[in-house]
Amino acid sequence: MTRSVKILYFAWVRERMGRAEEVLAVPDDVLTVEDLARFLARRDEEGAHAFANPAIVRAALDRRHVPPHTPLQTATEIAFFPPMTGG
Amino acid sequence: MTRSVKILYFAWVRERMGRAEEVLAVPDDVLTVEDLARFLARRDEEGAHAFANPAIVRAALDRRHVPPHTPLQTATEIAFFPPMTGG
Amino acid sequence: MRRLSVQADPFDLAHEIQQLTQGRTDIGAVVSFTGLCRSEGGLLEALELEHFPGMAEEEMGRVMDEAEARWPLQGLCVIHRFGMIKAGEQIVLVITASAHRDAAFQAADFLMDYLKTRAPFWKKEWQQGGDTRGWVEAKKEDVAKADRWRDKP
Amino acid sequence: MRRLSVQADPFDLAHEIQQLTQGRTDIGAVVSFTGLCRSEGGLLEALELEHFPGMAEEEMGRVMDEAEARWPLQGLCVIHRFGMIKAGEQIVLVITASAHRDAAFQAADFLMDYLKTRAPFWKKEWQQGGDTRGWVEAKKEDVAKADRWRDKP
Repeated sequence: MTRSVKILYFAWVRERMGRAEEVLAVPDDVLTVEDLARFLARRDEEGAHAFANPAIVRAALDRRHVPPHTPLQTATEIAFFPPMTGG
Repeated sequence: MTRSVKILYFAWVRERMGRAEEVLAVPDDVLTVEDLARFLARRDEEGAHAFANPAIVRAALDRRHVPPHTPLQTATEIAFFPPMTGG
Repeated sequence: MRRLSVQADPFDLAHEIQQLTQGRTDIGAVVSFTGLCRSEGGLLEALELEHFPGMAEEEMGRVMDEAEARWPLQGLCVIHRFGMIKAGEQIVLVITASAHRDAAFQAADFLMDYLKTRAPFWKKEWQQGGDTRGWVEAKKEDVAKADRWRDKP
Repeated sequence: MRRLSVQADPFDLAHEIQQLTQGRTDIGAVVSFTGLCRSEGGLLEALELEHFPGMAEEEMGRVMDEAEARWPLQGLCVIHRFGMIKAGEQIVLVITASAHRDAAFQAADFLMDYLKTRAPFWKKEWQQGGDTRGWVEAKKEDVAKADRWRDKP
């Protein structure tokens, strides 16, 4: 059974992806945040550009910062964005 | 030749001295700030009370903080007061 | 008393301080930090602040929880603006109120360090004339500054 | 821009910040510290602030010189009140403006530490009912805090 997640993009990740959000049917072999980033990087040119340096892209799972190895598990929303520059 | 200095007192030093200021003819053997404090402590009851613990009383010579061993030299105004508690 | 806001409009520092302190006699120290948009010597016309609505408020709330757990605070306020912010205008406000000045100073410093590295906001630079210079890069010093607090009690 | 005042009247933080920042686009950070009179759980009605007129202004000026020599500041303001100050009312204001937040935070912290130990002001405590509890004693911590800055670059 495939599960869907909502993916949000911000700042230059959003610009490179050419979209602010999408709903994705998560492939079976995508278990962690970094699995998903790798999948998106391979999917198309936009993904390749946005995730060219995956070490730089940050992620939040259900609105909480998480490290790349975090399992997606039951999360319903994942966001990808550059290091924050607010304040 | 005796020299006069203006002496100012603040906070509890003022209250114990019973006055805010005075002009004093400096005795010949009073050369430093601590000499003057010792002289005042010996002069009367008020001085004995104000300078009971001379290590606590602070001094300013012509409006600058000075340590006790500072020579009076040509200073025209000396102030005695407790440690500061502003801010 | 605690206030948190993510908003497009400017804020009013005096009003916010009054809200925290009014009618109280247990506050001895109020520290405020206001972050302003610099023109970088006339190069910049404005900063565009993008944020992650929802997460921005939640993350700021978590940072405020942490400040309250570390220092005895009688009040704190964090306001972060988003949208187009012209040079000279306000970006962010932090206010801390405490009985003693050390707690107020340290908590404000901490809140700013943590907001910089954890609150989901991103700055894009706009030049005079309407061209963009792209997104501001995160500074290593900012991460180092935030890390300072990790080993403190 | 630099402002120093020893006054009986209350001050207006918003106005003072505006004076420092108005029309400028080179300031990135403004830190303010406001010191207020605490009632100590209802014990205190007011503090009476005595000062050494003339020396107070001169010494505050010297402390401000030192802050300006240590940090790149675009503006600073120090206001200290004297006279009878009721619980909940303002006593002291420090504002620092700089391109970067570290300089603004550190300079404000420094100014407060130095004012506490060097500016010639003394506090007398007045109770509800009109009796005095005498003069506030200087705290050893305040001297230690001011000494922290001595070995810093």
